[in-house]
Amino acid sequence: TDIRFTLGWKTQGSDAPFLLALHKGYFEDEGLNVTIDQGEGSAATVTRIMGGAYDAGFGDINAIIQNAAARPGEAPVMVYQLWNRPPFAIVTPKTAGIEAPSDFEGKTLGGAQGTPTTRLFPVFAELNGVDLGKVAQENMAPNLQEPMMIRGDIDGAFVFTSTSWFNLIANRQDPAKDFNWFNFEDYGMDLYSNGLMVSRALLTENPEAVAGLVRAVNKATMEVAANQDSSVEAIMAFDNLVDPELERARLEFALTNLMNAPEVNEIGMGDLVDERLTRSIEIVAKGYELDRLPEASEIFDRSFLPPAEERSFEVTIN
Amino acid sequence: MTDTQRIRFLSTSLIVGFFLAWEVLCILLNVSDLVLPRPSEILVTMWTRFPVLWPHILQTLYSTLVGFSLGVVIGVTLGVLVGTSKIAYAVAYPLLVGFSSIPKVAVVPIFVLWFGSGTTPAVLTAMVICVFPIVVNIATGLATTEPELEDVLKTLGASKTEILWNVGLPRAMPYFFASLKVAITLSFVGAVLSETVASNMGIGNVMMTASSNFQVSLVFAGLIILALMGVALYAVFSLLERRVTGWATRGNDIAVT
Amino acid sequence: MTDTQRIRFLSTSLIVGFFLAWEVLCILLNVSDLVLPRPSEILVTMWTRFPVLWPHILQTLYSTLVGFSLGVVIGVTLGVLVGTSKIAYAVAYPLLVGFSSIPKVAVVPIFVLWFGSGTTPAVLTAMVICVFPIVVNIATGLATTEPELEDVLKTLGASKTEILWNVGLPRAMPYFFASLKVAITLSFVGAVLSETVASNMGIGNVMMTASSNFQVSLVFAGLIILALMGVALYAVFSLLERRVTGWATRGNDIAVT
Amino acid sequence: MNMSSNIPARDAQPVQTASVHSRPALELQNASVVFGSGANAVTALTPTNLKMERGDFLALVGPSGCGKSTILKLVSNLLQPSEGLVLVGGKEARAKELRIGMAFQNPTMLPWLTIEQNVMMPLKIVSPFKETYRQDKTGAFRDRVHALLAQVGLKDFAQHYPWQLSGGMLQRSNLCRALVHEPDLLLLDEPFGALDQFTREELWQIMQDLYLDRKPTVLLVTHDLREAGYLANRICVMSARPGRIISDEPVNIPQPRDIGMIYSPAFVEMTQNLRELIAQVRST
Amino acid sequence: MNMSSNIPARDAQPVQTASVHSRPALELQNASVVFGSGANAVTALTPTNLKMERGDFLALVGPSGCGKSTILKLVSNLLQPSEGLVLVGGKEARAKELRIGMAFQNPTMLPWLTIEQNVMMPLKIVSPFKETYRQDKTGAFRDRVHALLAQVGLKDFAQHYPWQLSGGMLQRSNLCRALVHEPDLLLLDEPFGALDQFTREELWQIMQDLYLDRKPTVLLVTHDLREAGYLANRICVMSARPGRIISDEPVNIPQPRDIGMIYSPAFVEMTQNLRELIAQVRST
Ligand SMILES: Nc1ncnc2c1ncn2[C@@H]1O[C@H](COP(=O)(O)OP(=O)(O)OP(=O)(O)O)[C@@H](O)[C@H]1O
Ligand SMILES: Nc1ncnc2c1ncn2[C@@H]1O[C@H](COP(=O)(O)OP(=O)(O)OP(=O)(O)O)[C@@H](O)[C@H]1O
Ligand SMILES: [Mg+2]
Ligand SMILES: [Mg+2]
Repeated sequence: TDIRFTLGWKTQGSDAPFLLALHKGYFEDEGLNVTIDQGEGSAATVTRIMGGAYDAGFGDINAIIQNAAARPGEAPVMVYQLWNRPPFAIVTPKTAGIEAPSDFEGKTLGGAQGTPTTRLFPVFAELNGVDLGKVAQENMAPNLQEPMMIRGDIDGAFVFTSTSWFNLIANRQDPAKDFNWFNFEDYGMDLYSNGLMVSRALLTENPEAVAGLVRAVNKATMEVAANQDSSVEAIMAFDNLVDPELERARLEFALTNLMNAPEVNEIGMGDLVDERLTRSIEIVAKGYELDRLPEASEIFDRSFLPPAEERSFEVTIN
Repeated sequence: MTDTQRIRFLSTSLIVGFFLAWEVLCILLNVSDLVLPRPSEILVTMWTRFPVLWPHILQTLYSTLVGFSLGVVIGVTLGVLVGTSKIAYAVAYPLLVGFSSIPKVAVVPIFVLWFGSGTTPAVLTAMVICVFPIVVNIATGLATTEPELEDVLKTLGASKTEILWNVGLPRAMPYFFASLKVAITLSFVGAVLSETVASNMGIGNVMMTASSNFQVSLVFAGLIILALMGVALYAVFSLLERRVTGWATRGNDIAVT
Repeated sequence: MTDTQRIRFLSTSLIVGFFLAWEVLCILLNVSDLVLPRPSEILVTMWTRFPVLWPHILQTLYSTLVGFSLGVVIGVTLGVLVGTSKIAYAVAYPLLVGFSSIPKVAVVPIFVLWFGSGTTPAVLTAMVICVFPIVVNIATGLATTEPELEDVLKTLGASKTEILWNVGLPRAMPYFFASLKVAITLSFVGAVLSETVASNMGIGNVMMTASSNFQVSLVFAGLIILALMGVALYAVFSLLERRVTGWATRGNDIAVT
Repeated sequence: MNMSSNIPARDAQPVQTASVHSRPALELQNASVVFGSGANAVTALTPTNLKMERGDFLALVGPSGCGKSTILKLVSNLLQPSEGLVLVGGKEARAKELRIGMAFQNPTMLPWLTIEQNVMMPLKIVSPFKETYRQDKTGAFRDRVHALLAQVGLKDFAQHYPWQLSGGMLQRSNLCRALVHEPDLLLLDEPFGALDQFTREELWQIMQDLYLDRKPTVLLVTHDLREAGYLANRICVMSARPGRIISDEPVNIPQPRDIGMIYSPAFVEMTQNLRELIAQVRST
Repeated sequence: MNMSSNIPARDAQPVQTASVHSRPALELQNASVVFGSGANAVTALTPTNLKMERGDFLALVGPSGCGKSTILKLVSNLLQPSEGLVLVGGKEARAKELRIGMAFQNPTMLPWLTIEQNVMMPLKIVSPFKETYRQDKTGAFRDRVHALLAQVGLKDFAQHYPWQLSGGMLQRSNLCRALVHEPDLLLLDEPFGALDQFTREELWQIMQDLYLDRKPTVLLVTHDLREAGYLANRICVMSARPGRIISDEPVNIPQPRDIGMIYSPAFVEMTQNLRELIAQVRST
């Protein structure tokens, strides 16, 4: 079976599960002919699949929620949740003097319009008692956020931790020492984020393929968690443009900060907890002003997951 | 008279037909409105969201027009230089061609870092993007001026500037107006591009927000508004063109008919 | 001979001077290489990463050239239609102007939705982006053809097609070549644009990857490569132009000198 | 006396029957031309009647701006009459019933073609030549063009571009272009204007030979009464703008005519008479 | 006998001293022109010497393509000689020492300007007119242009565009443009070529009056020997390409001359002699 697969963004270390599976032929083993393309944003993965150009992809579950609300029965379905924790965060330079959410008032924050972090900020504000009217917001392209923050044009940025952390390093900053990170999960918004999603059509017409896809990705994920050397090799084989050291660091960041959660130890990699998903659907609905709350079952389908023992996740960094 | 009326009628109906075909094809092929919304949907969106869109429209129009005007001034100046001096030709052309081959989307961030976000980078982008077509056409217009026409002034001992003003530039007008049509559309593209990269206002910003919210019909409403603004400005230039370069299209409004 | 040599020398040194000035200004003003890297840094990056860049260069060149060729064919065809038929003029022009005022960056995702990512949308973008300048210039060239020249063929009872081939098109050649210069640079922009949005290959993809990792000097290496490719193709057309439209620029290679 | 009615059909087209010949080659029926409208209207030609039989050689003389070129443009269908009818070979001008060769007053050579290519253009466009243009353009057609160019003294300039030629040379190539495709109807608008007397007389003789050889219908606009008298078998005089034909006289001198003839008393008297006629019209 | 040496300075420029007058208005010293190079080289003018005093009226006749227009272009600095010197008013042509008025062989009116604007162009460019052009262009200059246009019979066509005029009308406006700024040196390239005999003779008279009134230096290219004889006080004959001046004769008839004179036996004899001279050159 031919599967057209889209990544969430340009090649990144955190894409290792898919690239490894491709590199090592796990997809072929499942009888799948997978072609992987780089993406234009983890939300756009959803549109790309809905538009019919792709069958599966690596994308944001919150974007599925959003689309499922507007077009029930059309949105793709998450079949393997990879990032148990959300990468959404607000980063501020220490010099801006923002220590608590209330300090955002009177400051200017910047971000790309429509990225989940930006869009969910109102919920963040409400949950943490920030007066939205007193926070100025600037729109800008993602690759301008860190430079403009460093220049002092904005006091903080709506970011993905896994991206911004390394952007700051690339901009010769020390992300740990000189910046404050407001991770959304620490402020009452324990959302899920990226995972493997497939189109409705593939799900209904070819469940075999979906199962194979999930098996292959699961196998690769386990391997990635255990051995980053081969992961980096797979990444470089896919795209020799990227900096292997940087992507290894990014992969390690994703493994430890986004994928490795206590919850995963209980339910295994790939699965999620329905109550938490329902809760996050409410958060997303509020942030995006959705007029319908989709059911958790519209969003996630766990029926393709391999047995739990094959999904026990343990990260060893080497 | 009846002839122009007939043409006007035909063209209007063909343009309307284009949109109808779009509508019908979308329905027949069952195209998802995520991929390509139907014109009727777009129209509805445009109508209902118009009050919200209006200030953005003005903002984009403003940036575009300011940038375009600056671009025309610079373009004509450079075009004259390139068209009249071999050295300028040999130096400026490669640089200009090189610069024009660069996607402006890569340049906008630099503008933003230098001048902050908002109107300034939009104006600048609208400006730089429209210079090249003007330069090329002015320069070509000057270079292809019939020597005989210049001779008329040369025998009178006219200076190069006088020849330029009295022969070169009038002769290059058809070229100039052709380039204006391209330039104004590029200016729109430039301004909008910059707005998508860094701005809180403007159609570009609206489209960016809309597209990240999957409000595809709002994105298309933005596109249609841009298209309409482009056509409106084109119409203005067309009018001007007919007045200024009537001598070149005399008799036959359009060549072979 | 010595004159052309002098000009070549002067222009080369001025272009080199441009890059030197860039280098020096960056050092003097202490511009961060994250904002604007120095040419020397870019050169080093270009040199060391060349083996990696090479296949991407080929990919971009390929998409651009294919798209450009298709664009030229379509552009000339449409230009002839618009330039020779009042109805086509009244119908196609507004549609084309409207379409051209739309930023192509908004169109690429639609292409991707239709055709998937990769070479196809890049070729398509390179194609659609370069059609308009060609149409405008061909149409203007045809519309400004001196009726006296057409009369020569009309008295012979020539058909409209014969007049077009023997008078209209040759007469429009200077316009055509002017538009080609603009069109080729736009084609590059289009292909790269599409690659940044949806492709695993090409200079656009390189630049996007580099810029999202803040490898600024690699981004600029990409830009310089694009500029060089643009200049190279421009040079090809220039040569062709000199052969084909020598009659229009006769005597004075460039108008007033 | 009009000499044209009993001219034999030319051999090249033996199929043409008497019925074809009974139709005049050219007929203007109350044809008038007004440029512009309203206050800016310029009447270039008041309603004019003119009839030419096949094989006629008519010279049209008249003051500058009286509408001579306008008549030629009517006949070659570059202009439509504002009123009246223009019939060529018995059909409306636009039908292109006759093969037309026209030498424009202002030699409009296509600037991107060499003189050779310019002169060859009619062979590319006009049947029956165009059918074999591809094969013959480097063979028979090229030779024909070169022969013509040599006749008018331009054999060294075939490969030159129009802007490399002098005014008179352009005019001569212009004439070649009008003749190259052996037209049935020749429209010549001051084809010898920019030439010195000797070149001019040489070309007159060439022209006369050509005419007597193939007997096309010729309409010649000229300012030179001797030229008219030497070449034509009919001379029409037009009044000043708005133009009108005020005299239409046959030239009763047998052809071929000797060039020395133009100094003969009879000839001088004829031109003198014409001169006076024109002078009269001018003064009224 | 050369009549030009004792012509008084014209009133408009009383400052000019005898020393200025001792310098000839025009001098070609072994000036030659070769177009192109190598095998394609065309010699338009073999080394030529020519000298004109101020106030001279020289007519240049010669076969088509012999280099007449080339000489005019040399003098007006549109061409540089391949070899030799071209002095105008004692200085190199490019110094523009004299105010030049030129009527091109091919009337090159600027197509985007009306006839009035075209004719007014020299006043916009040439000192001392250009200094007051802004004020005068709708007043004194306009009147001057209209007066000139009226003189050549074009008063109704001031607001027309060039393409709305007939060939002869264009040539007349071309002449107006050459005269409007009262040039010191008039270069006329077949200015009456496309005109009928009567219009032509009228313009000859106007031309003669103008010459006698202001005594500019005039270099007239023409194919009409009577025109040369009637207007000029010196006639130069050129040989065929590559051109060379083979005869330089004064016209010993006092000015002003009557138009009827061109039919006088003495005049006819003079032109006949010239004719024979040219015929001789051609046959060699
Ligand atoms: N396109 C046009 N628009 C307006 N008026 C025109 C146009 N063409 C010619 N005319 C006018 O028509 C009249 C006749 O012009 P035409 O060219 O027939 O003259 P002609 O007899 O050939 O004169 P000439 O001997 O000077 O060539 C002129 O008064 C001219 O101004
Ligand atoms: N730009 C040019 N390039 C090449 N050859 C040229 C150019 N201009 C003129 N010639 C050649 O120079 C020669 C003289 O040309 P010129 O125009 O002086 O002739 P002329 O005496 O004015 O002839 P005519 O009476 O026909 O106008 C001609 O043989 C012509 O072919
Ligand atoms: Mg005429
Ligand atoms: Mg000449």
